[in-house]
Amino acid sequence: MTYHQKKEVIAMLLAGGQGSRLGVLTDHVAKPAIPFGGKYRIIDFPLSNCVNSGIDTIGVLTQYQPLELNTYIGSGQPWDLDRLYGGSFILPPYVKGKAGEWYKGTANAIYQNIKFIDLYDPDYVLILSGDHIYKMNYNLMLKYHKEKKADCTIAVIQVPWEEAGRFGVMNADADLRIREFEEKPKEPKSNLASMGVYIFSWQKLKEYLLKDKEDKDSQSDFGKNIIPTMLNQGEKLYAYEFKGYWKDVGTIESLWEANMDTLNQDVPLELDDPPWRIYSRSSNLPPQFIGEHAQLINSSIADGCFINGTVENSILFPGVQIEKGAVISNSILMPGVVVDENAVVEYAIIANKGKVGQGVHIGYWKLPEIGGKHRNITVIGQEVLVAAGAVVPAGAIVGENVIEEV
Amino acid sequence: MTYHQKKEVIAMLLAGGQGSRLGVLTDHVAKPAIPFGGKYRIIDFPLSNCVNSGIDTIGVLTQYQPLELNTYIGSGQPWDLDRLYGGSFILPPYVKGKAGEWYKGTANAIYQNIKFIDLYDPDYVLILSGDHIYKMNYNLMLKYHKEKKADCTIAVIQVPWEEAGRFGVMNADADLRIREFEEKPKEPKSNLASMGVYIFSWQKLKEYLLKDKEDKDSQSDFGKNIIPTMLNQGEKLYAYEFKGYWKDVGTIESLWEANMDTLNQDVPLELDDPPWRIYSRSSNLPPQFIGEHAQLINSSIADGCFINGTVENSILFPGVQIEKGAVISNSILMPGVVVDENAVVEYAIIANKGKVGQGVHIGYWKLPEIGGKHRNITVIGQEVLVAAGAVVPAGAIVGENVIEEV
Amino acid sequence: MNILGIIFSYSDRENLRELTKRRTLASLPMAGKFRIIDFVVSNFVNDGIYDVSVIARNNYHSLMDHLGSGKEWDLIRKRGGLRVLTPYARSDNEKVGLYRGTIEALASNMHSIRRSMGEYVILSGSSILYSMDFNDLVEKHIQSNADITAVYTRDLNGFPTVPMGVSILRFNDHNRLYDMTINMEDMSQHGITWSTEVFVIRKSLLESLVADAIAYGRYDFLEDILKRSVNNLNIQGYEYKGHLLEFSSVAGYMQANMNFLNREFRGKAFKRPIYTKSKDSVPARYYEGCQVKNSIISDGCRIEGTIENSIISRDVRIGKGAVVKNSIIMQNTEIMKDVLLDHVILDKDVIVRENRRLSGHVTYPVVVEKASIV
Amino acid sequence: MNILGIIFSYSDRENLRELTKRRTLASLPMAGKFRIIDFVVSNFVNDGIYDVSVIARNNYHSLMDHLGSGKEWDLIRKRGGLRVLTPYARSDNEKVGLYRGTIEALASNMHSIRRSMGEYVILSGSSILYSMDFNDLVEKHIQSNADITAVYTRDLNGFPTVPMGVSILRFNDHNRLYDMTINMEDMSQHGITWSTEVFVIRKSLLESLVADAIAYGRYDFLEDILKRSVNNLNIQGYEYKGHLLEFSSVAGYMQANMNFLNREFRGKAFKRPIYTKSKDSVPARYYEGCQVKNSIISDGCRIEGTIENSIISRDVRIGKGAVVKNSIIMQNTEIMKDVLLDHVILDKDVIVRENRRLSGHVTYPVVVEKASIV
Repeated sequence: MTYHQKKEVIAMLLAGGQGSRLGVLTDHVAKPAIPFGGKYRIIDFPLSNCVNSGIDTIGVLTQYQPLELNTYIGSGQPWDLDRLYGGSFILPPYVKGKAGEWYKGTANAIYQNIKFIDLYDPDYVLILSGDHIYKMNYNLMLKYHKEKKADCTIAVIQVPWEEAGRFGVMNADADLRIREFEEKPKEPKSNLASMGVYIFSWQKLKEYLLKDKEDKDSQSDFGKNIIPTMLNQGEKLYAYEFKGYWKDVGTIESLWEANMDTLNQDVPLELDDPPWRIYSRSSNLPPQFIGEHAQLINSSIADGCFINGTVENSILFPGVQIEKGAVISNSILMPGVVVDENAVVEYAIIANKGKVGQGVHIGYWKLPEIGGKHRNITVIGQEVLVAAGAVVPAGAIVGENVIEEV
Repeated sequence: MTYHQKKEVIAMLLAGGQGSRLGVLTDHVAKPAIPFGGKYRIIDFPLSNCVNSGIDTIGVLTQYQPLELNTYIGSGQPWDLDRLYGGSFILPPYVKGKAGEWYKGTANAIYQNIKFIDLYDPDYVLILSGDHIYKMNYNLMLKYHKEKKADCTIAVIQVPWEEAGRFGVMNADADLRIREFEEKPKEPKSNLASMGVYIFSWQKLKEYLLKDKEDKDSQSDFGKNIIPTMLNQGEKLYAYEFKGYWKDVGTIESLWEANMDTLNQDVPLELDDPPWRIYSRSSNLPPQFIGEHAQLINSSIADGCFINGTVENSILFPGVQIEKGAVISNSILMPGVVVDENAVVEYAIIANKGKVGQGVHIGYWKLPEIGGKHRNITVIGQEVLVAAGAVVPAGAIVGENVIEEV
Repeated sequence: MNILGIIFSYSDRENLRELTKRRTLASLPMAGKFRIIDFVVSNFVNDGIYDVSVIARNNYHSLMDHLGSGKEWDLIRKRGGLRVLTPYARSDNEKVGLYRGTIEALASNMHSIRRSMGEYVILSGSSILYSMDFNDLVEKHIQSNADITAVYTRDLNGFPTVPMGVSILRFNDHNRLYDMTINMEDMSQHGITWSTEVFVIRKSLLESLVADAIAYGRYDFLEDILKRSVNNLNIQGYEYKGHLLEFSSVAGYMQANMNFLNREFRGKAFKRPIYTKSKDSVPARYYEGCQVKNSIISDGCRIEGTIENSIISRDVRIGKGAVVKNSIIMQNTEIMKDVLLDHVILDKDVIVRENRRLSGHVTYPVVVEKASIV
Repeated sequence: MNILGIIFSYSDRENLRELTKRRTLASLPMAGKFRIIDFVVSNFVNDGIYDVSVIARNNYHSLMDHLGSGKEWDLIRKRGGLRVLTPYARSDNEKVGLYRGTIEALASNMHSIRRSMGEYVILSGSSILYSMDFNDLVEKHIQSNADITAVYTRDLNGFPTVPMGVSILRFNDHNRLYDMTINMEDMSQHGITWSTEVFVIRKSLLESLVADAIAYGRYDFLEDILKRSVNNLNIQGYEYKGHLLEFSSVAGYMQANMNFLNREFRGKAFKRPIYTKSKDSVPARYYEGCQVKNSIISDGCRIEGTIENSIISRDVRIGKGAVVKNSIIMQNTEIMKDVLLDHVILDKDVIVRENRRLSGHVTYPVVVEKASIV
């Protein structure tokens, strides 16, 4: 005898991407592991959404630099995902028979884990990705999927028409049944963009995954292959409109913006939201200390920081140290960054354990910011040292130690 | 600020091998996940040895069919390896930069995880494999390694001279310093066989791993490359003689033997040994029930079994069901196997959830066993059904459903 | 739906002699490797209720040891999880002991109950075991607009008589409770509906009923809330039709265990997993010459003798020539050579030396106290 | 080396007024997000001692809530781990309350202590905080062939006077204890050696000393074991040279907290991690117009006002125009607009309404009880 626990729905989180548009930020970690919002990482959002939506079984598909992500997720306990049945599972590519196969496309990654999914015999599978910031109740979407008796439901959000061309766009009828799906169309016929959140009826998805595997020309991608094929075959695909904050943080600029959004009370992305908490693994650091010479304006500062300079419109992750006379503005300082005396950091993202020497100027820009546009974001990579006195101009992407002006 | 916890020694467990000599038993699972001894899996032995030796940080290198192994290890809690600092970590191959790299040899697998090891800044690294059954205090070996001021210490065991040629053999001087290492020599000069358990001083190992990476001809294997190179370079390698039960379970015959050894009170492999417990993940099944018609002789039976037939010199894993009139002898029945009425199973290994129909005869052999030799072991693969009335002759390896005599 | 489970780990109507001298009822071993509490808690967990409070009164160390962090019942949770609520002194010169009744027990732990996110509460005792669909129960509770739903069973449900001390519940045609009495005789007639000690109530209502009762110096949930409120509150019945086990006496406890020797009963009882503390025991070992029939054997046992119609817990050793019949043998017991036991309950850590004979009767099993040497 | 840590979560010599009215000493908040027990338990865990028992007496619910399963201190272990030992009634008509002294507390929990694999026991109080190398301590204990090792500090160690109620220990030239007295005056002279309430003893010796003392009706470890045994037992001293914090009074508690505003002190105190219950709070938010100087701020705070020389715990809101100086503000407190607080301790869940002013003195801080509304 054996016990078997069926799950109505399980989630598969695609966390294998490198996120190459994030440059030096993903040199050492996969995109979903990038710190966000002062104490979180990007992956905390889909994980917390799942748990808050009552979905307790999540396969996390990893491939690129998974060490930090795996260690971060660990047993899943911070997200209450350390369960007897279900919980979080890291699913790397593996060798089967004689040879191994890397995950080639999003759909191929799911294909290779059919066996895992079948363990839970789910009716529905929720497909998520690890590069969006949003709070969403997937359970409502599942309800909609069931009501519509859909084969696949795609979460969509209205985007400005001029940006629609950057997304996968749905052309749906009045009932929201999807008639056409265009990946990054030049002339979008709709401004309903795919959020990269799909619910499939599992048996249907499995059928299409198996078919897709036979198609040698397929890139095995949901947006490019699976969904267009399903539409062609007349399957029932519905759009589910999400009305809330949602942001793809796949670029330096959008990552910076989404972080800044957490400081803006007009943006509907409240992190301090007990009924819909975003969980994360805590740092075990003591509380922050604010020194004699600190000046704090509209900023978010985490445990373990030591602040003795000026911090404005900035987000400081755990263990950041700002010495006397230093000025940080409109910047994101990831865990363990040290900024020495009299340094200036403006419009910058400094990755973990970056060191900014005395009197350094990061994000230097001679012209005034005009017309709501800000200077380009400067990025300093993980553990990079910017030596005393150096000047790093706005927009520079610094992956190696700097000893003088870039 | 960040906290960092140095570990004196961490273990790296090579669990990626397919174990192709185990035939159908490894069709669906990696070798270390194969059930052993009534409720364990092979990997329980090195994991429990580590924990009992006070080693609490273990990287488990997986590559082949890791799903079941990963799920089995989970958070590491059954082995008390769910720790804040350290614990158990699954380390699959991954993509770095543009391309991924599979683990090519044992040393290459360690090479690809240098970053992981360096996180713990260990003085020593213990290299283990997942295909041996033994109880060993690695801490004593580490003490020896330190006393000898060795660069590498290799655990060895005396094997019968006639078998020495099947192992990696050490030729050591009186002080046990290794002078020569021969992999499967035709004419062994020693009967000290390598147990596949190494302790390296980490800085030294790292140096040789980096060198080995440069060598295009290397197979990146400890036995074939790293150790011979270190010997050539005059490094200090010592043999550490282990005196206890040790068995490589890489073949059907040796796996069967090692299981049978747990039923033999003359063999020094006591599993019921509280100070040196072998931990495993429990099954959550109710206790076994022994019915009216059961006859039990020298057997080991696990939770969740229902026994109403005869069981002799056999090992029954959790949830096995033996109906009335069935006779099981000298066999290993893995979790969830069902044997119907009046079936006979002799000298067989039946993998998980195998089904043996009414009146089936498995391991059929017309001649009497003579001279201490037993008939060949029959293997029935996972979830294979042997339909009522079928006869499976001794030595058959059955991977697919059988509807009549093989 | 957010549901809080509250389990009373003790019962005022039990007389289990030496068995509950050093442990509370709910931590009594059951069916070999389990304890009573395992069945109750697993029923909640299997129905997706992960917010469970266990109210302990005295003698609760074995219960707390057993439940530990709740890990094995999947009850380490950020929201909800397992709590064992024990009586405690608030100030330096207060003494605590028995609660004066179920209501006082609830009132003393109201600070914790209040904090739960549960909207509904399922109350359960520990002296009657069931296997119930709690989701259906709560759904029916809501549909019927009941203030309280009382679960009952009808007739004898496999028992020779209605167990002593249980509450006889009487419902009118609208399935509404109108009377409640305590059963004090060996009733065996038809048409009786009696309480399984499981109730559903909205948490906010429970809070106010408990506060009221305490204010009036009333302490017993059944007498002082249920019975007094039949006119004011809509107390609906919900019939439980499955198997029941009951153990307010030693004979009843033995009988309850013996039910597990029945294949059909076992099939139902273990249809869903019953969680318990894991022990890292080795599989049971059967040696040459042993004879085992119609018995439950737990892991860690080493058996050389004869066992019939018995329930054997973990890590029990039974020597050559020993015969154990119709008995319950608890954990870590050693039965030496040529011992004969019939209708005996051996508590934990007992040693029975060679050649000893003990025999009781089905109506009065011999009980050997924990850690005794016979 | 197997070591068992035993921590007394309460102290008989404390007078912390409202602060310990509803909680035991060890669960008092400290340094913002921590509680006293966090420092003591973390010292054990950081020294590789994963077998820790906390003895509770009364008012321990907040302590148990805080420690939970021990997960956050890395103390869910198959061997050892964290146990909170509470007094409990064994039989139906027993009442329990205060232990009559440390020895009775140990005796009542001996069943659990005996089961530990620890060979040596480190006993610790909760009213003196230290940061000690326990491995060195036990090594010295073994090397010196001591029966008991008593940890002491010398002179004032940063305090204005030797704290009231601590034990003055007197050692001879061989570092052996020959006398012990309780400090009852404001001593400030040199050459005084006083107890940090940390002791090492072989577990088997502790067991027999406790059993003996109980047999003779003796209840206090210091008076009845230590002092009485100076001739029979080799009680060695071990000098602790690091910083100490002590809190037997409200002023002392305030002073202890204020130490954490010193960068050097903080550096030492947090050289190794101090574990605590994790809370899923958001990072602290500082709004336009806030002024914060020389203060500790915990996560979840929302600050619009002015803070100086203060310790602010988690989830505190400080409104526009409010000024908080030289104060300790505990968790989940709301300080509204234009409030002025100076030398105040606000307990948890307090609300201070607009424009209120409270000010105490460094020798007598104002304490506002938990959940008050000012």
